[in-house]
Order: sequence, then C-alpha cells, then structure tokens
Amino acid sequence: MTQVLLFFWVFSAACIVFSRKAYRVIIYFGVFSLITSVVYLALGAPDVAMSEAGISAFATIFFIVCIEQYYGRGEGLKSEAIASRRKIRVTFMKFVPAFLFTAGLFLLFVNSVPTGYAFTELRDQYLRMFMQDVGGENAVTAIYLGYRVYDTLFEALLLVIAVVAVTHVSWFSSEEVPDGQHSEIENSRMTKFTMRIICPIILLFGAYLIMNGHFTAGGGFLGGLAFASFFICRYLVLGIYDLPIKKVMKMEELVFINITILPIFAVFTGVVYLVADVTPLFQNIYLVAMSALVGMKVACGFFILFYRHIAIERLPADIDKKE
Amino acid sequence: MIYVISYIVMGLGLAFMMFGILGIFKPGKDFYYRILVACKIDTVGFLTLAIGMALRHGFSFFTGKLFLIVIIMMILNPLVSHIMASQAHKSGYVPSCENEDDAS
Amino acid sequence: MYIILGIILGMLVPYLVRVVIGPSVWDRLLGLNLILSKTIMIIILFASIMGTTYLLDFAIIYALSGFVGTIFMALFLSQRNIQKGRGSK
Amino acid sequence: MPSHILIFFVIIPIIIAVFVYVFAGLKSARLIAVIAQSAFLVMALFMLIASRTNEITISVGGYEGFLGIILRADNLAAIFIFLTVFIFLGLVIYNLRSEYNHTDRLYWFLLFILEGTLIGLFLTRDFFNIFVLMEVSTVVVVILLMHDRKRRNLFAGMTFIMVNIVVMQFYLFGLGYLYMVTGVMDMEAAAYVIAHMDTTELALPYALIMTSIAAKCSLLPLLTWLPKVNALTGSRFTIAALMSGLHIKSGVYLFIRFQDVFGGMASEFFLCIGIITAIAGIILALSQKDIRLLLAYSTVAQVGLIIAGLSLNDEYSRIGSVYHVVNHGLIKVALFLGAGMISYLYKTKDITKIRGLLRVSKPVAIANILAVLGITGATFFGSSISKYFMISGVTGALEWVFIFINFGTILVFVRYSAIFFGRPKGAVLAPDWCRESVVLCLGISCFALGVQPAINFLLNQQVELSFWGYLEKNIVFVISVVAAYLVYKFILVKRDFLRPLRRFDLSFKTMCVSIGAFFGVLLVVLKVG
Amino acid sequence: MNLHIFDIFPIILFFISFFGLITTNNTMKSIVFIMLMQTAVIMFWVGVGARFGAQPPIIGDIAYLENPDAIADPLPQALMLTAIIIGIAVTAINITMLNALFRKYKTMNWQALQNLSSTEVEEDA
Repeated sequence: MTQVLLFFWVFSAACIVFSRKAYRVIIYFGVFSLITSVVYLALGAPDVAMSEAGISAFATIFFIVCIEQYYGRGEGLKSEAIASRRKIRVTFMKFVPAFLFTAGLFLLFVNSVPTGYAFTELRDQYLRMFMQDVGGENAVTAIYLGYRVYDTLFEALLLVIAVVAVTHVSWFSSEEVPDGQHSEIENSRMTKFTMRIICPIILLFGAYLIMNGHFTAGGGFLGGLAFASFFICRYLVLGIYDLPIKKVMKMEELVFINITILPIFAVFTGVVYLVADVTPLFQNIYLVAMSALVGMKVACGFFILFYRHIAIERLPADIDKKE
Repeated sequence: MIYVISYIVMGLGLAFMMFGILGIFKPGKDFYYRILVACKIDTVGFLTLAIGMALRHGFSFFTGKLFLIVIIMMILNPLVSHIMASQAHKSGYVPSCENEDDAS
Repeated sequence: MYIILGIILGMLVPYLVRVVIGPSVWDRLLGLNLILSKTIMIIILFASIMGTTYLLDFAIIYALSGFVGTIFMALFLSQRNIQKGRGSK
Repeated sequence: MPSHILIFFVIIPIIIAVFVYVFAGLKSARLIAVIAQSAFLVMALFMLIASRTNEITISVGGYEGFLGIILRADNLAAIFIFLTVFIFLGLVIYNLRSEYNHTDRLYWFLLFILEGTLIGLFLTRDFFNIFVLMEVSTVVVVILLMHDRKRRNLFAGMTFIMVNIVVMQFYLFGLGYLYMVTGVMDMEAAAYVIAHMDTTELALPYALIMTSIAAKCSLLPLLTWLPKVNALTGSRFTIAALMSGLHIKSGVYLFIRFQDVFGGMASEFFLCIGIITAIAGIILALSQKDIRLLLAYSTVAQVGLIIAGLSLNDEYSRIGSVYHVVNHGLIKVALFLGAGMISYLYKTKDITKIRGLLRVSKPVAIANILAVLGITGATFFGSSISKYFMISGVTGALEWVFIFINFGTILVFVRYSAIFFGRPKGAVLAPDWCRESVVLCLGISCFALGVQPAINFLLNQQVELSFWGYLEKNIVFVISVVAAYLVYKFILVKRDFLRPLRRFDLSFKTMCVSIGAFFGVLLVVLKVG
Repeated sequence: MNLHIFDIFPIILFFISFFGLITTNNTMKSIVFIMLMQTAVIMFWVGVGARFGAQPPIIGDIAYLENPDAIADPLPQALMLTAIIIGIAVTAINITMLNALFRKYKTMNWQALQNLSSTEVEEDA
C-alpha cells in the first residue's frame, strides 16, 4: 500500500514539475500535499502527517495570492471563446543537457547509497525513557517539547522572524491594513451559514488538539494551525479586513518570550525532573502549558502570514502612495 | 453475522463510488453534469461506507468520532461542490468546444 | 478490509487522470475534491484496521483544512482571468 | 552551575532582542545594547579562560547519553565566540551616534538575534540544531540586507535566500543518511562511530553535507553570492562587515568541525578548490571598481586560502588557519567599517575617485593602513604569523602557490592603498569621533594579534617561531610588495584588461547547476580516490 | 546499488525537482520546486524512521504491547516537524519577496528580473 501511494506521490510531483501553466501548479500541489500526508500516515508518522495537512491549506493560499498577481485581476470572465490558440512547440532540445546532467547525478547518487543501518539503539532508548523523563504517551511530543526543546525554541524564533520579514520585505510599507478595505469575494448565503457552523467546530477541535497533544498525535503546533484556520473561515464569512495585525504581532513576541522563559525554568535547570519523582502531574502541566504557548504562538504567526497575504498583498497598487 | 452485513453495506458504498467514476468519465458530457454526478454519489458512497464501518464497530468511541466526521463531511462536501459550481457559473464558464482545448 | 482499502486506492487513479486531463480548471478542481474525500475514506479504513481512534482526528483535520483550501481555490480561480491562460507578461 | 552559562549565552541575546523590539525606545535600546555587549565580552573572556583547562559541556535539560542536545565549548568554539562578541561590540559602538544612521529597533532586534544564533552555531554539537540555526541566520541576514526600504535590491536578496534554501536541503538530505548510518545526532558520538566504519559508506552523506558547507563558505562554484549581497544597493557597510567578517566564518567553522567528524576525507580536493577559489577571488577583486566588491572578493580569496590551509593535514597549518580566521575577521571588519566611513566622507563608492585619505581623516587612514598591512601579512602583524604557520606545513611547488596567492593579495591591496595618497577632489565631510575610535581600535587590534602572548593566549598552545624562517618569509614579503608595486604601476594602471570580468555574475539557474556539479565532482572524487 | 523501497521515491522526487529548478524560467515555479525538494527530504527522513516498522510511536495504544520492535523511530518525526515549519515560514518570505518584485517589474521571468534589477543597480552607482 505504501509503495502504491509513493508512486502516486511521485507522479503528482512530476505533474507539478512538467506542467506548463502556473495555475495548474496549484491544483497539482493540492493533490501532492494530500497524498504526501497520507504517505506520512502510512509510514507511521501521524504528527508529521497532520502538520503537512494543516500546512497545505496555507501554502495553497500563499501560492494563490501570488498567482493572482501573475494573471492580473480582471473581472469575471464572460463566455470566452479563445479564437486561435497557438500551439506551443516544445523545444525538447533545450532540455536534453539539463536532463542528462540530472540523470547523471541521479545515477551517481543511487550508486553510492550506503548500506548500513544502525539506528535502533537511540530509538529504543527514547521509547524506554520518555515516559519517566518527560511524560505523556506520545514519544514525538516528548522529544519535541522535552528532549529537544532547544530546537523548538529556535523554530519558534524562526516563525517570529518570518513574520517580521514578511512585514518588512513586503511592498506595502505600513503594517496595518488601511481602513475601508473589503474583500471583493462574494459568497452565497449558504456558504456563510455553513461556515458559521464550521467555525466553532474548528475552535473546539484546536483546543482538543492542544490539550490532548501529549497523549495522541497533535500538540501545540496543530492546535495553533487549527486556530489560524478559524481566521480563514471568519474571513470567508465576513470578507472584511478588520483585525489588528500590529497588536497580534506584539502578542506573538510576548508569547515567544514566554516560550523561552518556561523551558529555562522547567527544563534547562532541571526543575521538572526534581519534582517528577514526587508526582508526574507537574510534567503534564509543563507539557500542556508548553503546548498551549506554542499553539498561541503558531496561531498568531500563521494568522499574520495569512492575513498579510490575503489583505495586503492583494491591495491595488496605488494605495501605498496615498499613505 | 454483523460483519457480513457490514461488508455488504461497505461493498454497496464502493459500488456507488464506482458509478461516480463512470459518471465523471461519461463522454460527451460537460463539467456541470460531472459535478452533479460526482458530488451526489460521492456523498452517498461516503455515508454508506461510514454506516458499514459503524455497524462493524458497534456502539463505541470509534463510532462516535465517526459520526462527527460524517456530520462534517455531510456539511462540507456539498458545500464545496456548490461553491465550485456557482463560481464556475459566475465566472462565465460555458462548456463548449472552444473552451475544451484548455487541455494541452 | 484490506480489499476495500485496495479498491479505494485503485479509485485514486481515475481521479488523478481527471485532474491531469482537465479539460478546464473546474474539472481539475472537481478531481481534487474527489481525491480529498477518498483520502478521508482511506484514513477511516486505516483507523478501522489498526483499531485506533486517534487516527480519526486526522480525518477531521483533512476535511477542515482540505476543504478550506479547495474553497479558496474555487473562489480565487473564478474571479480572475486565469482561465484565459495568459499572464500579463 | 558554570556549565549553564552556555545555554544562557545563546538565549539571553535572543530574549534581549525580543525585549528591545517590543518594549524599548530607541535610546534605551542603544544603552541596553552597549551594556549587554560589554557583559557578553566579559562572559566570552571568562569562557575563553575556562575552556583552556577543560571543555565546558552541558546536555540541555540534563538528559543522559545522547538523548538531548549537547552544547560544548572547547578552545576553538571559545575563540570563535570571542571573535563574534568582540566584533559585535565594535559594531554597536560604531552605530551608537546615529545622526546620519537610520538604526531603528528592528535593526537592534536582528543584530542581537544574529549574535545569538551565531554563538549557538559555534556552541552546539547537534547536527540538526546546526541546520535550524543556519536557516535562522540566513533569514536574519536577508532582512538585515534589505533593511533600507527605499534602496533595497529585492532580486539579489531573493536569489540569495533561495540558493541558501536549496543548499540547506542538500545538508538535510546528507544528515538523513548520516543518521541512518551512524544512528546518532551528536558530533562526538558520530565521529566515534565513523572512525570504525568503512569510508565508502560515508561518501554520499559527506558529499551532500560538504556541498552545502562549501556553498556557505562561498567556495568555487558559488563565489559570487557574498560579493553580490555585499554590494546590494540598500545594504550598509556594517552589514557587509558582518557578512564578510563573521557570517562566512561560520561556514569555515562548520568546515573544520565536519572535517574532524569525518576524519579529513577528500582533503586534497578541498586543497585544490581552496587554491582555485583564492586565485579566482584575487582576479575578480582586481577587476572591480566598487570598494565593497573589491573587499568582498578579497574575502572570498582569503577564505579559499583558509580552506586550503585547513586541508593540508598538518598541525601547524591548522593552527595558522584558525589564527588566520581571527585575524581576517578583525581586519575585514576594520576595512569594511573604514570603507563605510570613506564612502560617507567622499559620497562615492568608486575606488578610482577616492584620493587623499591621509589629508582628510588621520585616524581612519591609520586604521586602514594598519588593516591593509595586516591582511597582506606584513612583519609583526598577526596575519604574518598565521600565514607563516600556514605555509610551514607545505613543501615544494605548493609553497610557491601559497606565495603567489599572497602576492595576489598584496597586488589587490596595492591597488586599494592608492586611496591614501593624492589630493581629495570636491567637498569632503567631517568624520565622527565615535566611528573613528572604533575603526582605530580594530586596526590596532589587528596589530596586537601579532604579539607572542596574544597568540599563546588565544590558541592555548605554545607556538614557536623560528627566527630564520620568519626572516625568510619577511624577505619574501618585501620582494612581493616591490614586485606587486611594479606590476601595478606598469601593467595594471596602463591597461584595464580585467574589465570584462567586472560584471561577472551567476544567475539562479547557473547557481543550481554549479551546486549540482560540485556535488557530482565531489562524489566522483570520493568514489575514485 | 542497495536501495530500500522507501528511499528510491524520495530520491527520484529530489532529482525531478532539481531538474525543474535548473530548467524553469518562472520564479514562482522555482519556489514550488524548492518546496517539493523539502518534501522529498522530509519523506526520506520519515522513511528512514519507518525502516523496521511503521507503528506510530504513541504508546498507550495496544500496538506497543503487541510488537515493540515495529514502532517507528520518533526522533526523525520530531525533527521533521521542525523542518516543515521552517519550510513553510521560508516559503512565505519568498512569496512575499516575489510579490514585491512582481509589483515593481511586472514579470516573473528569472532572466528578465535579473536584467531589470542589474540595470537599476548601475543607475544607482
């Protein structure tokens, strides 16, 4: 089963690489990320699969906003009959050297793949130790928030920096969306009504993921993504850009300071393990608190990324000059 | 016994989905036909499959969660089809010979 | 159970074909949508085979995020002149 | 607990950065920056002294074995951290009086985060943590390069970040194979496992990892990215100093570490690559007119020299190369900051239009002269000693290659030192005492590194200079200077035949091809040899 | 040549996307291909973890008790969570830069972008 899925996976990726029109890339990319996450699931990596599924919606939105610029913002199409379509002659000769180069590298690569596997010891050690060392029942969360929390710190830092970078690099100099901007997307009443039903489900589900992350797959990152996708649904319902980006950015940075400070007191100085002998409750409190912080952080970060892409990157070009 | 019934129900769901596949590949039909067939039959197939699965697991936590998924799918799947069809209509997509050569 | 899983996996092929051959954007999107619902079915079957319930969370996540993504695609691809197939440059 | 200092050394700059960004005003940000950097300098000095007797080690979180992430400060890491903190202190003081300098809170935020990440990079012994830190530092550097909103060059920044991400994917892939083969993520443990392994097993992970590190050092196929981003229209000279003096040194540091882990595989290949990079860098530097591009290509050449020195498999060459990293870091920062002042005073970056610096500003000119003497390897300067050690491990024809590279460096800086003489044309502004003092201090420190106690203190090794050997090297140096001056006077000035190379540049696709080609050639070398 | 079945597909995808990177002219496609490359590497890591068994490393389920050797390695999964987030963050930055560039130059062609921006640099100097 895994092999079949992997084959589909490579096939859809090849579709992306060899597609000639930019908008098809997005649809193929949707298929690709779906199949990717199922393969992760089949390979026994539920957390990674979930993150990939959550990420794919955001990646799609980023690409859509980019491609919308590319095609220009026209009105809705009337029934267009494109009169003459020029057949594009594919010049295969152009690709032959590149293909030969890549194929040569591929053959070299495949010929020098190492044969030894020596990794079960560390795995067994993790699986044996994590329940008393960190707590919880999910080994991945234990590593993510316990053994390698130092990595997680820098990953959270990268998200903070990415938000700052997106704000700074963007063509639009102000951080906030100018007043009076509305989305031109018109939704039917049915869409709005249904989305209103879906929104609370998403919020509940995000809270469930955060609270339960150390027992089953999920955790802070996924919960944060769920919260962020709540904002997507809100945008679909209301279609206005009224949320304060600047305040959320400040909040994100405050949460980040908390993310750095909590492990300092809990993990780096070893308090958790001193108390752990008395009761495992403290460990669970630490895990849930850390999950909640990471969740808030990720929710803020992805909310800003989404909102900037959907609201600011799509503004008409003359708005920056008026400011 | 209950296993046999569940298998039969699930097989029924699979059969529905097979019909869906036939529907989306029926020659000479346009997009609106396809989305009508595919959306309806897919939802029904999913429902049938879920019923079979619920029969198999009896009254348990699994079935409860499955029920939640079924509700979400019942809400979302027709909604997506509705949005797709309405947006296609709004954007002025009229299936005709000229538009079909988008495929290349 | 495995047979049903195999059949659904096999069903992915015609949908992939529909995504690839088009002929319009909307057909591709329809194919994507169908693949999404098949994926959810695969996960449910998987959970049933393994006898675990946490895998069902995945189905919910896939449904929510996947459908949101599809809705976005539908909304954005419709109102732009993407279907003309030519960019501004 | 003294070993906890390692964790706090990484985390405190980051906390300060976010704190400054969220709460502080601009004035208090400057105050905090100076105080914090001074404290860091004391901490780094403490660490340098403490690591002389034995290494400071901590497993983050106190987990046993290799379950957690291990930080370790040995002498090499302590030297690099000391260099980092010293340079950052210089930069902070350089930016202190900002009448004509648009530093804002974002600038301080990024500066502190970059410092934290670089220190983390030097301390950590975990392969994956290195990956994360390298990504963070890349993104931070990109934002710093585009700090000036109005005049930034988005295209070069985007190319830079995309090439870096492609390269990091190679690193991550190699790491996967390394993990598969060794089963650990820790450097010491991996080195222990690798020592008992067949080298053919390791060819693939080694090639993948080294491709990414060579790209980080801007070795041969990718030698244009560093000059290109240094010469971005919107970037400042402080950022260029950081890139040339420090950021590229993190690549060199990783090169040393990974060569240690893999037991010095393919050192002949890197010797060749280093020498070719050095020569190519010199030729490209000679062709440039922009002062930043000239200095940046000179950096590429020096890094090539360092890589070549490290690949010689000789104890003294290694010491000399590590020492040359320190020397070169300080010298390049001094040169770039001096060049920043010069370009501010003259309002131009064209090296042919800048003349008569000695008449305009004595301190800047003196600092620049000290730095130029330092980089060319003049007697009594630190660089002369590091080059002496580097060459002491070479024999035969290779020695002449090294001497030729040094001759090329001298040629470049003979061309550069034309700015000191002559008369200034047009209106010239008055310099700022704060910046002058920083540049002067850096220039003097280049000189101070040539003192024997400084060498022994930094390297924690009693090195001995043989008097006659050193004298011989200095005679070679004097001859090279005379020859370089003659070549410059009678050939380079007369005919500008390097002009076509001035616009040498690689596009994104070419860069990807060269990454692939580098990887392929390295793999072939490993499989054949 | 000694390849596991989980290895071969990520390697193929890695080189397919590398081929795309060295042939495409479209900047947006390059960003997508970089994302594909990341996914290939992540898939490889997850495959390395699942070499001896693909049971999810969530203990408390019955799976662990039945066959403790078949549990997947949790370390690659935890690392790849980090790598995924890094990937999406960097992609967001890239896309923002591309948007800003497109607003300025109205093109997404690599060569055209390079020519336009280099002429701008010369004007500045």
